[in-house]
Parts: sequence; C-alpha cells; structure tokens
Amino acid sequence: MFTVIIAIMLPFLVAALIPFFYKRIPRLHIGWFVLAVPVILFILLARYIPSVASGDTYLKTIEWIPTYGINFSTYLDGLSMIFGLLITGVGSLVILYSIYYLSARESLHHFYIYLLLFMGAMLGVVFSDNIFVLYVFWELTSISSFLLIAFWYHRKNSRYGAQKSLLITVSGGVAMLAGFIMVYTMTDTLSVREIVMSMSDYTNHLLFLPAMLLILLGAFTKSAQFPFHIWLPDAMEAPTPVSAYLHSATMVKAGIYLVARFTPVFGGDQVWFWVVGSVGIFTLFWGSFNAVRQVDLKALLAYSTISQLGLIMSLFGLGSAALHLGYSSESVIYTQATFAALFHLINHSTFKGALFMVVGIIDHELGTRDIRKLGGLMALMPITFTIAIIGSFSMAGLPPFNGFLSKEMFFDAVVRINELDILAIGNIGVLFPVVAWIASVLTFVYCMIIVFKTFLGPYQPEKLEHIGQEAPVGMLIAPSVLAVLVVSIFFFPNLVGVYLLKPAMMSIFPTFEATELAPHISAWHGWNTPLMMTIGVIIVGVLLFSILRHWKPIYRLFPPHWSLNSLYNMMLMQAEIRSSEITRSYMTGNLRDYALYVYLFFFTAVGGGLFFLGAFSFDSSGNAPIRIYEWILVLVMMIAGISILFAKSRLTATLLNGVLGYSIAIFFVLFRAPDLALTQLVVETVTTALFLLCFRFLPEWDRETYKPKTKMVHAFIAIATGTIVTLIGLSVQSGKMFESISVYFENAYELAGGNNIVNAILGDFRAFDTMLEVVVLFIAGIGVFTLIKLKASRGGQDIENK
Amino acid sequence: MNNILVLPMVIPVLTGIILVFLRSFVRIQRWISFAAMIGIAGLSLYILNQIQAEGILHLNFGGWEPPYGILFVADSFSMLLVLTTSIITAICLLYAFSSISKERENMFFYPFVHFLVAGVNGSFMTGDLFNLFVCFEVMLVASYVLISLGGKKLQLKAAIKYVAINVLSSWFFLVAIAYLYGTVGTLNFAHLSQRIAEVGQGPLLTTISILFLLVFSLKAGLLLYFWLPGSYSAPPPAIAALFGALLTKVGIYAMLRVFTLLFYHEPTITHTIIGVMAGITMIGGSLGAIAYKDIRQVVSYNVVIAVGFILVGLAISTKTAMEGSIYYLVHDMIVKALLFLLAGTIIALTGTGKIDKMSGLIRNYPLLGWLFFIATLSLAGIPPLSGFIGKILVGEGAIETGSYVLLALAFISSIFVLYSLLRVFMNCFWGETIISEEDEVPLKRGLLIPCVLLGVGTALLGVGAESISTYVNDAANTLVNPNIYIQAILGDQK
Amino acid sequence: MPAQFLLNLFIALLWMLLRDEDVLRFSTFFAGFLVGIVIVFLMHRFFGQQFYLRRVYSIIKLIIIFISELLQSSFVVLKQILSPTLDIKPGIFTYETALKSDWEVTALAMLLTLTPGSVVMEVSPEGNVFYIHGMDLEQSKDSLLRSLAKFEKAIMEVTR
Amino acid sequence: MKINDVILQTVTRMVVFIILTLGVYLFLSGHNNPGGGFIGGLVLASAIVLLYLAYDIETVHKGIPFDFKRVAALGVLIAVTSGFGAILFDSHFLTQTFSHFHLPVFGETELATVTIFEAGVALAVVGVVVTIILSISEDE
Amino acid sequence: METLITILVGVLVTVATYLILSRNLIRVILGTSLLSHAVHLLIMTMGGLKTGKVPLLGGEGPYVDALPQALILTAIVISFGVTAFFLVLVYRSYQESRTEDLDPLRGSNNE
Amino acid sequence: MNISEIVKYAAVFLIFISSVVSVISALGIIRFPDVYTRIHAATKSTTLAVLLTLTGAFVYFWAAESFISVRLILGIIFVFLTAPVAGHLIIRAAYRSKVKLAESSIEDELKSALDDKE
Amino acid sequence: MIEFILGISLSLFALSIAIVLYRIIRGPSMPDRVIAMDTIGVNLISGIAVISILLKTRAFLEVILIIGILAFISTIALSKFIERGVIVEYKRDR
Ligand code: NA
Ligand code: NA
Repeated sequence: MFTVIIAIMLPFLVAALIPFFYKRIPRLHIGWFVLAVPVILFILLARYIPSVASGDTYLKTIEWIPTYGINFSTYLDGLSMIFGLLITGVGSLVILYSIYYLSARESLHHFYIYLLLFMGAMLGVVFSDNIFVLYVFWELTSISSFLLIAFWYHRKNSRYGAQKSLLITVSGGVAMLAGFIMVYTMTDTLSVREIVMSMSDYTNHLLFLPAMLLILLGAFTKSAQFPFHIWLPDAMEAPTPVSAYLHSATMVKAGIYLVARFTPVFGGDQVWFWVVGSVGIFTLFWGSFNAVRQVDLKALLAYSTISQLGLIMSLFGLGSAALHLGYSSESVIYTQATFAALFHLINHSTFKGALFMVVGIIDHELGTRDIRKLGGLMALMPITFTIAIIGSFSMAGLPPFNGFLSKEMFFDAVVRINELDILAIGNIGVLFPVVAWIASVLTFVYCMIIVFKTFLGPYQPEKLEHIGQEAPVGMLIAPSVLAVLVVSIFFFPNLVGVYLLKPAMMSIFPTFEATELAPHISAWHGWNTPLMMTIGVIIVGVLLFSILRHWKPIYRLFPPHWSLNSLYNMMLMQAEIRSSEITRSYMTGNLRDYALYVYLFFFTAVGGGLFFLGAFSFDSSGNAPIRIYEWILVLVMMIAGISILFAKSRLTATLLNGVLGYSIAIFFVLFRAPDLALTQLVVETVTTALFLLCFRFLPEWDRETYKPKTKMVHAFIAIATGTIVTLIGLSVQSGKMFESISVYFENAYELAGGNNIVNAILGDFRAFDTMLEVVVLFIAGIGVFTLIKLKASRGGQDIENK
Repeated sequence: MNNILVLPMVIPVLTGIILVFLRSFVRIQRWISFAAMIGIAGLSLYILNQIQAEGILHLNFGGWEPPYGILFVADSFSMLLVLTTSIITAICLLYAFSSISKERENMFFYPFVHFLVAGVNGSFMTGDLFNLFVCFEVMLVASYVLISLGGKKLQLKAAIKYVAINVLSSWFFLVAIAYLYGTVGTLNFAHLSQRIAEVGQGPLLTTISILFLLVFSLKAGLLLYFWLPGSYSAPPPAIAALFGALLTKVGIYAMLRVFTLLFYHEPTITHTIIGVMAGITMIGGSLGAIAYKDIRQVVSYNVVIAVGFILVGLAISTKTAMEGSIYYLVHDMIVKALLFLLAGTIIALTGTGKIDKMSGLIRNYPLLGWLFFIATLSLAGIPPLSGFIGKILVGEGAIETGSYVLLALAFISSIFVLYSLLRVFMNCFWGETIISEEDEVPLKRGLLIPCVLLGVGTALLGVGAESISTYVNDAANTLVNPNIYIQAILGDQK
Repeated sequence: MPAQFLLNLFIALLWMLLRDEDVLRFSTFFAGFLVGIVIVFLMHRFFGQQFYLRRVYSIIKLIIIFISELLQSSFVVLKQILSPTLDIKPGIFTYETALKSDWEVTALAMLLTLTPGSVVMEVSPEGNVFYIHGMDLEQSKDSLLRSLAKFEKAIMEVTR
Repeated sequence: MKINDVILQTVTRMVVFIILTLGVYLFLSGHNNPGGGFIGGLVLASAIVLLYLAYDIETVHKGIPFDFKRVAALGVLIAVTSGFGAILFDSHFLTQTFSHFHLPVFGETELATVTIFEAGVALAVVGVVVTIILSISEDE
Repeated sequence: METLITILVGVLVTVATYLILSRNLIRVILGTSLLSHAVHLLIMTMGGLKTGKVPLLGGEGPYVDALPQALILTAIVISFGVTAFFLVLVYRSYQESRTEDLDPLRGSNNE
Repeated sequence: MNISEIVKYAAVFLIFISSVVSVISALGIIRFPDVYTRIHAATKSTTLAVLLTLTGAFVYFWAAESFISVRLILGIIFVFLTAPVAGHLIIRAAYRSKVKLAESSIEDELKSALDDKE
Repeated sequence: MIEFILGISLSLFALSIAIVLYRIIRGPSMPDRVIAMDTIGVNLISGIAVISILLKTRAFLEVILIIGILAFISTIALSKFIERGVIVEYKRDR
C-alpha cells in the first residue's frame, strides 16, 4: 500500500543504495535507474488526485521522538499535492534530461545521490505535518542544494555559490526554527493542522508577531526574496538540470509553500499582508529590473526566477486580505489572489523549467551562454527555438500560453487590492498595480531578449566553443513535454483549477466555503483593466526592447560595489578581519594576561558580589586570643612573604618560601595539628630540594622589567585580590551558621578503632580521598618521569610531525 | 550496597596501575585499555537502567552514612555522562593505537588516559564537595601529563599556561570550599543543599557561590576560556579529542550540579551572571572560530561556543532547557571528539593545519571529507544529526522564560559554527586536488574507523534521540528538583 | 668483643625465662642485662680481651668532652657577640692528624667544630689534613692546637 | 683540591638509620599518634633523599636496587585493592575493620585493615618522591 | 587569632598574586606555592582555631576540628605533586626553548 | 613545693636561659663581619640553646608526667651529631663559592691548597 | 608562673627567628642565608619543645625530631647547591 511516508523514504533508500550499485552497472544507466523513482512516485501520487480533489486528506504518523512530540506525521492535502506533483513531475523530466546532459565522465553517483536526497527532503517538507520534522527536511534541502551547486567543487565560483546559498538559507532556517519554537510555545502543538485550528486564540500573544516574522524570514531566504535573493544567481554554478529543478521549480518554492501553509495561521494579521505583499512585489520588480541587464542566459533566468517568485509571494500576501476580513461573500473575492498565486506557481514551473533546459541545451551544444556571443540559432536548432518561444512568451504573459492566464489574474488582484481600504492601504496601495505593471514591462523585455538575442540575429560561430547542432532527442523530450504543458494548460485551465487548485485553496482557507474558492478560469474576460494593462505592457515592452541599446547604460549608474552582493562579500570579509582583530587583541598567548583575566573576573564578580550584595560582616568576638610570640611569628611570615617580591636571587626567594613553609608548620603546631605540621615540614623540605634540583638547569632570574605603570596595575590587582579573600574570610568567620559535622569523628575510637582523629578521617572516614590523593601523587610522579625521559629531540617520528 | 558504583572510577585507576607494570608490552596495553573502557561502558549502561528502576543510587565508602563519609552518587545525569565518556574514550583509544607514537606508548600513555578517565568519572559521580576537588585533581594532573607527553616545544609552551591557569583555578576551588565549609560546616552535596535551604542563600553564600562559578567557569571555559584554544591545539589528536570531548564537560557538569543542587535560591543573581557569561562566551567563541585559518584553532573555538550554548540551559534552568543542555552535552562530547580526530587526521595527512595550504582533499580521502561534513552539520545543529534536539529544547526553554537575547545568541552562534567549519571543509576538501596519487599519504584504516564510529554515533544519537530520552528526562527532573537528590542521599534522616 | 655483648644479651634472656612472667617486660630484661654485665665483667679475662664496657666508658668520656667543649665555646662566642667592640682576627690554618678511619676523622672534625672559635672547613682528599677556620687566630691558635691533641687521644681510646 | 665528603658520609650513615626507624615508627603508630602512611612514607623518602645527597645515585642504587616507579605503582595498587577486600566480605568499598587480638610477644594488639591501606600509601609516597628526585637528577 | 590569620592569608595572597603576574616562571611557581600556603591556613581558620585539644583521643574533650586538618593534609600532598610537575615542566620547557621568560613562550596564537 | 615541682622549675629555668642564649646568638649572626665568623655563632651557641631546651623539656616531662621521652633523647643526639656537620658543609660551600673573608682575617692557608691542586 | 616564663621564652625564640630573618633577606652571601635558615630550624625545635610543655601534650615530639632531620637535609642540599650547583650527582668522581 502506498503511503506518503514511503514516498518520502523511497528517494533516500535509493540514494543509499547507489554507492553499492553504480560500480556494477554501466554508468549511464544509473540515471535510468534513478528516473524510476520520481516516475513511480508521480504516478502513485497522481492516483490520489481525484480523492483529494473531493476534499479527502490523508494523515499518517510514525513515532520518532514521541517524548518531545517530534513524529513523522505526513499530511496529504490539496496544497501538498500540488507540490508533490511538481517535485516528482519536474523531477522525472529533469532526471531524464540529465541523463543526456551529464557526460559519463562526471561522478554521476554523487550527482544522483544528492538529487535523490533533495527529492526526498523536498517531499518531506511539503508532506510533513510536524513543524520540527518539516524543519528537518527544510535544512536537508538546503544541504543537498549546497552539494549540488558545488558539484564542480574544483571551481571557485561553484564553491562560492554553494557557500552563499547555504549560509543564507540555513540562517533563514534557523530563524524559522526559532519561529516554530515560538509557535509551539504558544499553541503547545507541533502539528500544522492543529496550529491552524488553534492559532486564532493567540493573535494577541507576545510571541505571535516575532514568530510570524521569523518564519517569514525562513520563507524569504529560501524563496530568494529581496534582499536575500543574492544567493540564487550564484547558485547557477550548478549543472543546469539542478538549476531547472531546484532553483526554479521546487526548492525555491519551499518558501512559497511555507507561506501558503502558514497563511491560515498568520494571514489574518495585517502585518502578514504588508510584509508578504510588499516584499513580494518589490522582489518582483527588482528581479525583473536586474534580469534585463544580464548577459549570461542562466543569470538572466535566475533573476527572472527571483522576480517570478516575488510575484507569487506578493499574490499570497494580497490573498491574505481575505483572511483578515474574515469569511464573507465580499471577502471571498480576495482569495482569488491566492488562487492566482497557486496557478502561477504551476505555470512558472512549466515554462521556467522548459527555459532552463533550453539554456542547458545551448550551453551543452555551443559551450557558452553569453548572449553577446550567441545569435541566429533558430536555423541551427529549430526545436529548441520553438520551446524557447513557448517558454518566453508564456513568461511574458502572452496568449496562448498559461502565463497569460495567471498574469491576468495577477493584474486583477493588484487592481482589486487597491480598492480595499480596511488595511489602511490609502495612497500607498496604488503602488501595487504600478510596480506590478512596470515589472511586467521589464519581464516582457527580458523575455524578448531570450528569444531574439539568442535565436535571431547573426550567427557567430567564431565566438563559440564548438560548432553546435540540434540537441539529441533524449535531451529534447523533457523540455518539449513542459512546452506542451504550457500550451495545454492555456486551453484547459479549469482542469488544473478543479483538480489541483481548489483542493489547495481549501487547505489555505479552511474557514471558507469550498465552492467559492475556485473561480472559473477563462482566457477571455472582457475589456477590463488587467487586459488594458497587458496591452500596455506589450506596447511599451516592444518599444523598450527595440531601443534597448540606448537606455541600457542607465544600469551603469549603479556602482557595482554598492550592490547587495558586495555588501555580502564585505560582511564576510569584515567579519573575518574584525573577529581576527578582536580575538588576537585579547588572546595574547601570554600567561600573565590570562591570569589577569582570571583576577579581573574575581575582582568584578566575587568582589562585586561581596560589596553590592552587602555580604561583608565582621565580628571578632569568637576569636581565640593572640599571644606575643604569635604576633612575632605572623610578622615574620608577612615580612618573609613580602621580601620574596624584592629578592634579587631565586635562591633567596626559595629560602624565604621555605621560611614561610616552616612558619606555617609552627602555626599548625600552635593550632594543634601535629600530623599537618609533620607533613608540611617534610613536603616543604622536599619541595625546596626540588627547586634546587631544577635550578641546576635554569638560569638565575633577572629583574622584572615591567613599566612602572604595569607594576602599579599588578600591585592593585594583587592587593585587591588579597583584600577580597580576607574580607570574605572575615565575613565567613562572623557568619558561621552551623556546627561542623566533624563532631561525629570524635567517636573515632569506637567507630574506626583509632585515637588519632585526623588519621581516622584519612584512613577510614574519608579514605577515598586519601586513595585518590595517592593516585594524584603517583600520576605526578610518573608524569615527571615521562616529562624528563621523553624528549622531542630524541623521540622518533610520530604522526603529527610528518 | 551498590559497590558496583565505584567501578567506573576504580577500574580505570587499577587498569592504569597495572599497565604501568606492563610498560614494555605495548600490544597488551592497548587491548587491556580498550577492554576496560568497553567494560565501563557496559557497567554504566547497567547502572543507568538500574537507576530507572530504583531511583538514584549511592555508595557510601567505608560504610559511613552521609554526610560523614564520602559517597558516590549515580543519577541519570552523571551516569549518562560516564557512559558517554567511556564510549568516547574507547574510540579515541582505537584512534591512538594507530596514531600515537611508540615512544608515548612506552611512556605510560595508556595509564595516563585511564587516570584521566578515572578523574572524569569520579567528578561525575562524587557526592562530596572536597572529593570533587580531589577527582578534579586526578583528572587535571593526568591532563597535565598528557598535554606535555612527547615534550615538543609547542606542547610544553601550551602545557605551562594550561597548568598555571588550572593551578590558579584549583586554588580558588579550595578557597571556595574553605569558605563554604566555614559557613555551613559540611561537605556532602545533599547535606549542603539541605543546610543552605534551611538558612537561605544569603548575600555571603551568594558571594561564595560566585566564587564557585569562577572555578567551574575556568574549568568549563565559560567566559574564562582563553586558556583553551592554545592547550587543545598542542597535543596529538587522540589526546586533543579526549580533551575536547571530556575536560570542559566536567566543569560544565560541576556547574550544573552546584547551581541546581546548592545555589539555586538566587537565580536572579547567579543565573543571570551565568546567562551573561554564556552569551559573551558564544560571541567570543564565534569570533574566534572565524578569526583563524588553522584547523586546530577553529575547532578549539568551536568548543568554546558549545560551552556557552550548553550553559544557556543552566541560565534558563527550566526542565526543558536542562534536557536540552544534557542532550547537547552528550552530543557535543561525541562530535567534538570526532572533530578533533578529523582535524588531527587532516593535519597528519597534509602536514599542515593551515586551511589555505590544502585543497581538494576529498578526491584523495572522500570518506574523511564526508565525515568532516557530517561533523560540521551536526555541530551546527542541523537535523537529524545529534545537535538538533538539544538546540530545540534549549530554544524552547529560552522562549518559555523570555530569554530572547540568549536565544538569539545561541541560534546565531550555530550559524557561526556552520560557517567556520564550512570554511574549513571547502578550503581543505574542495577545490583543485593538489595531492597527486603518488604523493598521497595512505589513510590508515585505524584512523578512519574511529572517526566513522563517531560519525555514525552522532547520526544515531540524532535519529535515535528517543532512545536516551528517558534518561535525559530523568536527569533533568533530578536537576530541577533538588529534593529528589536529597531524599535519595539523606533519606529518612530528615 | 661482640662475643661479650652477645653473651650479655644471652644472660639477659635467660634471666627473663627464669623469671617466667606472663607478660614480657622491659624492666625484667633490663635487670637481666645488669646481671649479665656483672657476670661478664667477672669473666672477661677468660676471653683474653678488654672488658667491653670499657669502650662504653671511653665513649661517655668523649661525649662529656664534647659537651664541655660546646659549653665553653658557646660561652666564648656569646662573650664575643656581647662585647661592645668586635676585635677579632680570624683566619684559616692547617692541621695534620694521625687519625685514619672515617669514624675517627669525622669525630675529630666534629669536635673541632664544636671547639671554641674553630670550624673545620675542608678535609684533604687523603683525609689527613684539616683546614680550620679560627675565629680569633691571634689569641687562640696555640690553645687550639693543644686541645686538638687531647681530642685525638680521646678518640683513639675509643677506636683502638 | 677534590672535595672530601668523609664527614658528611660518616654521619649520614648513622643518621639514616635513625630516620628510617622513625619513619617506620610514624607509619605504624599513626592510628593512635601523629603519623600514618603519608608521613611515614615521606620520612622514609627523606632518608633516601639524604643518602642521595651524601653519596651519589650509583652508590645508592647498589644499596637499594629498586625501581621506584614500580614501588610507587605497587603502593597505589595495594591502597586501591585494599578497598576491594571489603567487597569480598559484602560490605561497602573501602570499609576498614579492626579488632583486638592477644598475640604472643606483642600482647594485647589491635590489628586493623587500615594498616594495609596505609602501607600502600607509604610505599606510594616513597616511590613517587624518589622517582621524582631521581628523574630530575639523572637528566643531563 | 582568626582575624589575624585571615589577614595574614590576605597578605600572602597579595604577594602570591603579584608573583603570578610576573614574567619569570620561577616567580610564578613560587607564587602558586605561596597560594597553597595561604589556602591551607585559610581552611584551618575556617574550622576555628585553638578551640580544643589536639585531636588525639584520650582524656576529656573538646578537640579542635579535625576535618579541616585532614582536608589540608590531602591538599598539601596534591599541591606537592602539582608543584613538582610544574617545576619540571618549566625546566623542560627551558631546555627546549632556552627561556623561562613568559613573553617568548606565547606561541600558539600565531601558529 | 615537692621535688618534682623544683625539678620542673629548674627545667623551665634551663629553657629560659636557652632562649636568652638563642637571642644572643641570633644577634651574633647579625653582628659578625663575615660568613666565616657568623658560622661560629650558629654552630656553637645556637646548638647549645637547642640542646638546653630539649634537655629542659625532657626533664620537665620526666618530672611532670614521669614520662621518659625517647624522641627527645633522639632529638638531642640528632642535633649533636648534625649541627657540626652542617656548619662544616656551609662554610666549605662558602669558601668554594668564593665568599670573601672578612678584612680583618690574618691567614689563609686553604687558598693555596685549592689553587694548587685544581 | 611556669606558663609565664615559658611564654617569654617562646617569644624570645620567635624573636630570634625574626632577627635571623634579616640575614636571610639581606644576605649578603648565600651561605649567610643558609646559616640563618639553619638557625631558624633550630629555633623552631626549641619553640616546639616549649609549646609541647605549654599545651601539655606529647603530640609534637615527633615534630621536633623531624625538624632536626629536615634542617640537616636542607642544609646539606643548600650547601651542595652553592658549592657545586648540583645536589644529587649521578656518579661522584673521587
Ligand atoms: Na519577471
Ligand atoms: Na585551501
């Protein structure tokens, strides 16, 4: 039985098997083997279209980390169905295409493993109901994309593009995760369905807005919305099938998916409307504006993709107005924006997929994608040319191609939103149709560039890497299928509308009446504003294209170093430089500085605690009396101690240290601690002997050469440390709260059979300490032995100095 | 009676001593070492399950009832760490078999590793403050020797700083113990907790607690991490891996223990300080991680970031956050070991640690490259590898308590982790291959297998996070409810 | 001579056995030892040797010389310290001794060191020449040489 | 002129025995009087140190031909394994027992397992101290 | 007495701290040695001074607090081990790099 | 006042004397012109002081608790044996490390011996 | 009375130590310092003997003996160090 979980797992399983397969079977076949995966999945998914269209949804859960509610819950509904079909459908075509595109000399097994990983991850994203699992797959798409972009990892640009895409999309993902956690904190559920149902209770929650913005951040980075779009053009370093699949048809639409999925969650809020709508519309403009200036066909397509994604994104924003207004017969009309968004999503995948494949063919056959070198290919590769025409004109919004339909709906939506005043749109609202129209003009222009600069004009074989011809049939199948789709959707749009878009609309607007969500799509809708706008686009577009040479220089007005790209590069570079400066400034490698930090922390935190918490207290009433000889001895110790600082020779200092040690022993005697006195004396002597032994190998010490100011600082730190230690000590003396547990040990004779309490503690009550202390001593002992005996100069070669 | 509890510490001690006698039989030393570690792993798993059945276990040494004697306490938290420690050490030993020089093996390398583990395990298990000091010393002195074992100039330089700073920190520890003993007159954790709760954590006790914070921060590398990068990049990889995986963790453990069991009454002071320190640590670590072009440095600063991250959990101190910290702790031990071993292997193969001096290694050593990639992703908290669940739980805790700054720092730092390691990966493994097949240094299987094991470990721990969730849950539960601990130790005495 | 001592010990043990007490007491042993001394003294001519306690007597005599030297020398030094003006003429001189064995040389050196105003600085590698630092050579060199001879004799009484 | 250490060496020979005896005494009497394994060990070690000072490493090694690393290891081994004794008798690790016996010659005597433990400690201390001093001294 | 000793501890700590901030490693080691002297006195003081008889049983109590004595004993031995190691470390380092001055020992951050 | 009381007082007196001797010899160590003369103060009067104190303590314990302290006797013997050796070693070291004799010194027969044979 | 006298004696011993400390600090030569060090040890012995009487305990008599031993050992070590720079020789050439 088919379940969605298997659909997700299958690509991973096959990916895992490839390393074992690929050496056994001839290389080229591996693509065919892989091709089976999306084809099977597409067919299996497609069989669910009727039942999903009738409103059925399928939920299936396998426990993963049930303790934290993180389970594989898959949810098949109208929205995920669209994406599932795109992923498997476009996936099939792309793999088919890639079989001919990639030469057998490439490391194909890597390629297909990454591709399958991506496919599984992408399916996981769209089918996961559990937000954390969704996040898991989300990041996996970024990573597989990273690997695919860097497929030719020996190229510098590939690495650069891969890193850029990963950094941006993963950062967005991390933000999204934070947003998800906030959502979870509010709603206490990880299921998207349940979140949709319960979120209305939390719209006033403190976390509502941050969660929304963070999730949008994730969506925007993934879908290359301004200003995060900069990774997409660089991602074009990937092999063209990858660009067609990930960077136009599927992965970049994950952000769109997320926005769609969370529209019922956040869409009622006007912030959502504004952010999604305006970011989308600006991206639409910016992408198209930049696409025109490109000379690399693939870069052009990348900016075009950015632009188109912006279009879809803005439509989702506009459609959310319906949710803001709540369900009513008037508000339903705004859902059409969302409908248009979904429709354009599909259309874009078809025509953009086809165009990428066309560019791939050109690149593959002629060895270049540079518009300036291309021209006159129409005769050379007629089929490719036909496909290019279909794709471009669809993208330009011309009939009889599917792009025309969704473009009209888009114009309709931006015009209608202008009439809406509840969202405090006012005069700003007029920007929506204006920007949309300008962007569409630019879109028209670059579409023309694709077709005419490449396929018409003079053929310049001398500029090409190799003389080309029409691509092999196998390579043409996939784009042809897409081109056929582009046309057939134009003629049968309502098949798509009823079977795919309506169920998706039901997922996005669960509170709305299903029947009202799927308007009838028709190519002819009267002489209305959208149509006027389209006509305007064509007229102005043709005009602008024909005088392109004259106005293109305005792009030079934008200095290249002011671009977002250079901002990104500069940020990375500055981050490295600054962090290096900062780190090196305090990581001096100097023990003295490190010790200073410790003391500084002691001074600030502990000293600060002492004073600001008011911990100091002083009460000497419980003190034992002091005799004259004790005064003298304390004085001797102080003098001896201080004299160490001024000792001119190390031996003097050692002797003074010895004096201290011996004096402490006599204090131990005075404080009734014979065992301590004995130990202290012997240890002190042996230590002195050790000093003498080592002095043999060390030079006499010099005078300290610090500057007076440094000395003052050291002196201050030293005095502060001593003072704080003393003050806390005095406070503890004054603030004793309990009797010590050691009264118990006075029964040493009955308990442990010894009269020497200290010895009983060491040998019995706390024998474990003693045992370990012997171990410490032992380690130190043989440690000294190894330290002396094992010398690098004598030691042989070992691993780290090869 | 639970005499079994002493074994995780005494087995390594005894093994260490016996290996001293077997100095010249290197092969025997190796296998005894390895077997001992596996044995401890098995034992600790057994104890861990025992705890789930019977609650916290403890062993009173010499039969002296707490608070008078010293005791070992096994709760889920400590045993989880003991388990991880022994597994990781076993793997690092495997790596050492083919990487540590004969000279070192002859110079008691294996005994020192065992003593180190003894100290680490003892620190995890002891229920007595002064004994914690002693266990720390066992661990530290062993680490002093290990860091300088081999006597290279660089090692000795690093060792001097490492020793000096740790001597200072040990001194502060003693001072803190003296103060605390002077104030409340006892050393047993449970008893200390009870007594502090009884009189309330006044200003003086809070000040003393900050002193403890200083001590453990130095060990853990929380804010006071400056000693760490130098020290961790000096010794050979097997040792560096052990250091990276174990040493800071002991400090973190102690901090978690002390600030949940003893000084949990003034969180607005202590836990705020910890939070601030954790934040600065993550920033500093992040900056450091991208500041250097030496693999060892990058890896070391990544240790620092993780320390900050884990202690965010303590600063927040909700049960969820604690669970997150514990998950992350275990995860970090595995992946840090992996990372240090990989870094060491790369350096061994190329003879340099500078990332711009190598290129295209993935063609020569594909598996190594992918392992590094996995380690990178895992450390960045990319699911479904092991860092993920800890990251989510800590994040949850941060949001629950409104600690947004910490949340932001924690999550942003993971991007720095990703970037810093990705940079290494792309510089070393990608790019034009510069090592021709003739010049290729063969990658010993003995070096690769341990890395593979750890790589599989991080994946398994991520995918199979559920398998340890019971333990983690119980561990966090004990941490946030000190009374469970006190009841288990002092029981009906009060 | 060791034979005499062993015999003495044997007598003491015998004494203890004869007393047949439940507990072994040192006092009993001591008493037995005293009895033994008397017996051995009476019989020592049968061994054809000196009575072994004669040597003990010599040792005691030597120790007494030690102590008296110490007292005297301390007194001299103290006087010097306390005198308002320090008027001393120190210096180093040599002395050749007839003593041979390590024990003899050591004993003489120690005695000399404890003697008023003199400290042994060096012993020649052959062990026969002492280099002695005198605190006030002008006044005391002669008396020093005289007491040296006395010490040598006393030591030889013990060792030979 | 070569240095003649006859005085030092002669006195040392005598003094060392006093120190050694004292060390053993301190070790044995620690249970009831100041002393114990540690101090005993330290004093024994200082006797050996004295020998090294007065003579030289070779000469001393001829007289005391031990590998002090092994002595130390043996000591630690004894100290640690003595803890296991208790486990065999089914009581807590490191449990010490003591009892009074009537022995010939010694009379009423207390025998305690702690003595075994302390002996280990003492051996370890001697071993370690001498190892350290020898290691440094042998370096050139 | 407690107050006096606590002040003495403070003086010793001051001197030790100043020494630890020195360039010369022997001074640093001496500093750590002084630190341990100070802390031993501190532990002693924290248990109360001269509050009873020598902790050898026999006759009437009270005895002074024996626990700090045991702790100090352990601490003394440990610090002995560590000092020995540290000292040898310094001289070995001198052997390798011919300096005991800290500045040339910086290393690692630029390597 | 019984006998033991008198003996106790005598012992204490002995100790007192020795403490005075000790201070004086300490002064000597300060006052004498060079190390070779200071050693006389150290090896003689200081040693006397300690021997007197130990004897005093021994007598005191004997009188007060009728306790014969073997340890004190051993201590006395020990000091007796070691003090002169210590003095000898120090002064030899001083001379061999070329510490100058006081200006008032009138004779130095060792100088030539050391110079000759080295 | 006895305690009073012993207190004075003890103070005098402490005073001696204080005086001799001057020699350690000022030197001028190393042997001077060693002499002073040795003297301090000897005075400590005296002091502890007095303390034992004052505290009415025999617990410190071992300490006396130990100081004697250790003062001797350290004096030897120091003298040898001053004289030869080496305190433990591997093989003495004689
Ligand atoms: Na466009
Ligand atoms: Na590189």
